[in-house]
Amino acid sequence: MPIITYRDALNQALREEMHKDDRVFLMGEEVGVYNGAYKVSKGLLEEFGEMRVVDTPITELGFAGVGVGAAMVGLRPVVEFMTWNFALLAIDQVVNAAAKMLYMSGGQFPMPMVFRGPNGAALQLSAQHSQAWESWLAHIPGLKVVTPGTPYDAKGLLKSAIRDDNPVIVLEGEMLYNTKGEVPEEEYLIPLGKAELKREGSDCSIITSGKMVLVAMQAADTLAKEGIKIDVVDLRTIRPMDVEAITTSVKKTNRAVVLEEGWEICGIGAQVVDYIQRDCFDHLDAPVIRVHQADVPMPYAKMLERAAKPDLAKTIAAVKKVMYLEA
Amino acid sequence: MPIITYRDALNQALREEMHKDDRVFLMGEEVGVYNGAYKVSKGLLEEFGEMRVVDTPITELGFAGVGVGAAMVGLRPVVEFMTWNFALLAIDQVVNAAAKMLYMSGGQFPMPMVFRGPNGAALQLSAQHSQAWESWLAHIPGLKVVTPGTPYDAKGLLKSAIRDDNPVIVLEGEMLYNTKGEVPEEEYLIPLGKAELKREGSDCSIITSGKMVLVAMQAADTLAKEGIKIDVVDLRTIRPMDVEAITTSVKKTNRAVVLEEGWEICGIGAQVVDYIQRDCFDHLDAPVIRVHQADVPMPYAKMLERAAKPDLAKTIAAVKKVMYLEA
Amino acid sequence: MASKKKSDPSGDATLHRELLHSMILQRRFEEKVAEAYALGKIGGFCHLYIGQEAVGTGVMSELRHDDYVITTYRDHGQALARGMSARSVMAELFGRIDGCSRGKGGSMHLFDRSVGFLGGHGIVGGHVPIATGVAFAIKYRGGDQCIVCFMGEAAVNNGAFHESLNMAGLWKLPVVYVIENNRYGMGTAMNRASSIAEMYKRGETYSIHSEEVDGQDVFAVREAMSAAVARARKNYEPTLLEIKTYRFMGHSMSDAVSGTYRSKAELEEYMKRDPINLLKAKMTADGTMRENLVAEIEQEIAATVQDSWDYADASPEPPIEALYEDVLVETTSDTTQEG
Amino acid sequence: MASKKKSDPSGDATLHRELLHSMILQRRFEEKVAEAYALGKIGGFCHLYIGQEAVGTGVMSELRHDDYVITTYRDHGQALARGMSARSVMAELFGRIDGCSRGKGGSMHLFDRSVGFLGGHGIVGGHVPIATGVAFAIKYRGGDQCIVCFMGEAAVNNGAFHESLNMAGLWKLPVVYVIENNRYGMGTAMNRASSIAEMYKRGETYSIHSEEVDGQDVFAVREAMSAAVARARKNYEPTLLEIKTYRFMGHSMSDAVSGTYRSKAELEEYMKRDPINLLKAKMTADGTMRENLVAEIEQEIAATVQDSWDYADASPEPPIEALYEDVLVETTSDTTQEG
Ligand SMILES: Cc1ncc(C[n+]2csc(CCOP(=O)(O)OP(=O)(O)O)c2C)c(N)n1
Ligand SMILES: Cc1ncc(C[n+]2csc(CCOP(=O)(O)OP(=O)(O)O)c2C)c(N)n1
Ligand SMILES: [Mg+2]
Ligand SMILES: [Mg+2]
Repeated sequence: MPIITYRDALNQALREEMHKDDRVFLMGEEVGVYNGAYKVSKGLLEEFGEMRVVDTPITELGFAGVGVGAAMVGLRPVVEFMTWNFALLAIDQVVNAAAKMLYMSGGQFPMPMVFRGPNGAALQLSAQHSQAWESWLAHIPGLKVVTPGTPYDAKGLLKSAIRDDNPVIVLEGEMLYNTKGEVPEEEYLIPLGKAELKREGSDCSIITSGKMVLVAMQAADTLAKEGIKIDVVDLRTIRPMDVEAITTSVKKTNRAVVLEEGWEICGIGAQVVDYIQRDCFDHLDAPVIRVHQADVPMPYAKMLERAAKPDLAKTIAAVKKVMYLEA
Repeated sequence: MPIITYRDALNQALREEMHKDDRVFLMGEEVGVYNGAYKVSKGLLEEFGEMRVVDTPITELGFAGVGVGAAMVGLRPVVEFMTWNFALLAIDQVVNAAAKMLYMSGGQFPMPMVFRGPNGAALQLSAQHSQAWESWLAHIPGLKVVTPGTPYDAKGLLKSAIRDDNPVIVLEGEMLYNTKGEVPEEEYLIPLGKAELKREGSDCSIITSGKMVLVAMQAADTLAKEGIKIDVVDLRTIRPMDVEAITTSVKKTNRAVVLEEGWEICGIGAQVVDYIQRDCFDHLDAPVIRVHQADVPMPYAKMLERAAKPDLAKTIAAVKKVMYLEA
Repeated sequence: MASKKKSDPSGDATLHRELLHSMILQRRFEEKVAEAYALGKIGGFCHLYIGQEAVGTGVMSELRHDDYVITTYRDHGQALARGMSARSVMAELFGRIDGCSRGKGGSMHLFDRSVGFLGGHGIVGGHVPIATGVAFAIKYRGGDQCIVCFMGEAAVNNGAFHESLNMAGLWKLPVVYVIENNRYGMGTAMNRASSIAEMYKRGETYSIHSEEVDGQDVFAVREAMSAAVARARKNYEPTLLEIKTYRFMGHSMSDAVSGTYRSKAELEEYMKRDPINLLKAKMTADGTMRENLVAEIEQEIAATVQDSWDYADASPEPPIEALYEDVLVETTSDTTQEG
Repeated sequence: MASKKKSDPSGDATLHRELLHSMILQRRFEEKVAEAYALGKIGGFCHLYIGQEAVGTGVMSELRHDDYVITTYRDHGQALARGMSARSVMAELFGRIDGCSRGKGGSMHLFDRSVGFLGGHGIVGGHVPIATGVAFAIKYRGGDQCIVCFMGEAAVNNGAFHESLNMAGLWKLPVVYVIENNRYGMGTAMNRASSIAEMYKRGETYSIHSEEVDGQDVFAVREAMSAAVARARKNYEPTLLEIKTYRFMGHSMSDAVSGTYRSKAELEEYMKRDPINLLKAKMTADGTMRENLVAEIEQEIAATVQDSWDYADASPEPPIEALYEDVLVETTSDTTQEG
């Protein structure tokens, strides 16, 4: 099977869906002439022309709304935010327009559109450029939210997102774009709303998604050497969340660590904890432990940034703690 | 002690703080000539003049930023959002500017300012005008967030918020403005970050805040008639959260219901559940139950809206369920 | 309402009757709405259009069936002028299942796909980018429709307006931005919110054809719209119309008609140019006003409006299951083929 | 740098030397920054100002110590021109505790309260309302300072710009908005993002005095700024200056200098008007250029820049406890009295 980057997997998904359906178009800052700030849209302008690969002014609120309008009358826009940090400027369109149009109109206007772009921290980009918005977006009824962690998932989830008739948020990772993995040549889709058990184990569950899947897999590898077997549940979609996959795993392992990139308070992990305590109350051998970003704006200095981020060491420590082992 | 409305309590807080400190000013849509969309600022323009009670254009992003700038050079703005629904347009200024300025500048620029206004649903205002943003705001390090539920708390918390040198979010309630309660004539402050045990009981804790405090108190009254004694923990401040008050209560009652106005996924309740399971793991006699808005945009039709909102009946049912009693 | 050639003398009488009917329908319908609101049959926010009817009627009279319309929360009059049934609008206001938005939208969120009425939106400025996106889609498909985007003058200060007009001017999109300048945004007079008096001038800095129009004169509105629509259809060119009008009622049902922010005298002055009266006078002057015409129209409309009330009142509330419907659809592009 | 009367002939030589020093310092400092970046001493995004130095220098040369400056992520040059020490800026870029923002801000977030430098902001358009608020505060207190708000030409399309200028024009606030029009927003040429070519015209629709300025000529910048500052101080009047310039480097360190979105030929054409060379030529022509002056300045600056590197390199990383500092302050208005 070909091994390609996460970036190329996304590029393939866009290209294939644009070929398949001429209602699909891509818009955002630098997506055309520049081939994308992170080169995800490389070659698409050349292939599909200016009407379908649209460079926009730096007006997130405006062009997100342009996407909403186009979707209202049946096009299938893919709106790229250069990063999700800038999407705060457009969040009114995402939340008050895209997520509510179907409901407010009594079912008349579906929103077949995608909002996508890199989410969370890269390296030393400091406070305004290093934020993970999973939990904000998952909070909103009317949206679907996916967080691919591998090239395979990136392609399969983005393709499903583009075909879905609802507004789907795709949270990518700047630090993931260069990561590589197997992606088949034949077409495939990954269903929205389903988690994947990325690794089987019986001692402890790590529930995670997006960029943190890699960290969870590394932790599982490392712990395996000590004989600790980890069940890694990759949520893949965080809204709607696959609660059954979570509880099935935890009922098996009786212990859970929830690993997420963003801040703690009202994070995705808090919701996962709630699902676990509701459904696995009598199965838990220890309180669930969460691993997440430190509760501070992201600092620039290298060591501080490292200290702020969830990582392998913190994940391993959490697993050991939840298993009542010495660190 | 005088009995006044929540609205008048806020008005008194503003008036007193503006008298005390001439760096304090109020800005927002309709706060001046119109006396406030909900009349919270009644009489203030007349008393303090146009420079200190500033009517703005309908440009939430812009005037929130004006507040940030004024705070940067030492004024103490109180920025009113006509409702928090409209604050989505300004959220970049709240999150990327106000909450991060101190950190990004290495401690040089504190943000002594308040963002306030009504939050959550009123009656039949439908999807775009009926949203509760507690959990979004509590997610953000660099902010403090308060949710007064009574006139007494409204005055004491707003006064403390205005004096605080950090950006403080004050979430009021359109449905609360007319509610009445005792407010002393002599000056008082309520410390930020401290919950209040609004009622003592030993059978079950209800952990709540803001508009839902009234519902919790009614539930406690109703249940008292059946001999069920409820501990009502009013968080008052939801960031930073008074975790000790929560766990103290739950360790006493061994059962908890978390009641909030907003949506379920990654809501305040999820975070409270996490605190409880961490610290009260061995004290819980049943999984914590949450009461919240239905996971849908708010509908207009009267009965649907009623069905969507958390209320007395749902709260009582939750308490009975957590106590394993027949409903 | 079909567009008529203004130079066709035999058509004039029919056209003028239609215009008058449209405007009186809006007026009487909303008077009934006020009654229903007072009785608690309608809840939430409710913004009347009374005084501005010539704008809605004039604008719609120049559109084709396959064009699109999008507007603010002040949407009843425009919905009717666009041809939505009084029944479906009233039922929506009553929060009933037969409402145009199945009772889920209410006064601020009227929608009707069958006539290209893309809502009723509640966030000031929020629908302006959306309109721009609809125009983008029209051009994308090579169509010759246009979209009209109504907004209040206060929305012109908002960032969404500016970002939208820049894109419309840059990409040449078939959109007509209609500013209904009724001089107040809630309780704030325009000159207390805008740094310039002539709002339409802003359009020029986006390379958009921009002009001022008398909004109490339905013919002036039609004339400006006719040119705007032609620009959109022929060359995908956007237009900005600042249409001067006045609202005769409070901002919403909870706002006094005059007092705090505008005087009774000012209101009375503006009411002298009631658009319905101006049209009647024009028709009398040019001979298109038949005897009994007004009485006939009023009678017809009284029946329509009463019927809409009865219909709405008889329509059931949405069933409780509806709460969870319309949050998401189950379909994908593979299961549907709508284009 | 103090403002000098332009008509004072004896002062000219001193002034010109200061201007030249300021511009060369920026240039050499940033050349060193590029070196440090390549060595991994600096991380994250890093946007150079090379080619635009006459704007920063010209603008700052007209300000008083108690005025304020706020800008974008492209802030090194302006920070130095405003008088921040090369040491504190370099240490910040290195992410060290002695950096102007204690190592927490980095390249995009330089702050220095002591010279009224209000940052380095990373959200395009985001600091424009903030500048407007500082101007509001100045007027609130009855002061006669002003604030300068630098932004790129791409920010002019953003809603935050529009909302800000409307308030500044409406309320009459002492702010000078400086658009540094370097013709590109990242890889997007201005004419592909803006519906008008003359950006400054937008200011006029907010009743703001607006003009175009040659940004490669430090004297032209000074002249326009001088008038703008006077308007602000005397009448609380805002000004919009569209200063035409060009960046000689890529958008940020990861962007090629030319190729994708602009040609080498275009770049070379613009580099003929290097602002430093233009100033040198002017000084030679008017006799303010002493022999050896440039060599003297270059030597002085080489030492300053090397010193800043050494200082930064020696400064420790912030201790781990710093992670949780500066999230909130412990003080309240009752415990502090800063006004
Ligand atoms: C973003 C936003 N801010 C504030 C409001 C509250 N609000 C509703 S209508 C209105 C006034 C709008 O005035 P204008 O645009 O002139 O329209 P008009 O009501 O006069 O038709 C305000 C402030 C809102 N709905 N959305
Ligand atoms: C709101 C927002 N959107 C996108 C970006 C990414 N970005 C950073 S700089 C830039 C280009 C800005 O161009 P311009 O305003 O002309 O300033 P210049 O870089 O030329 O100085 C972009 C798109 C951002 N930082 N903020
Ligand atoms: Mg108006
Ligand atoms: Mg530029």
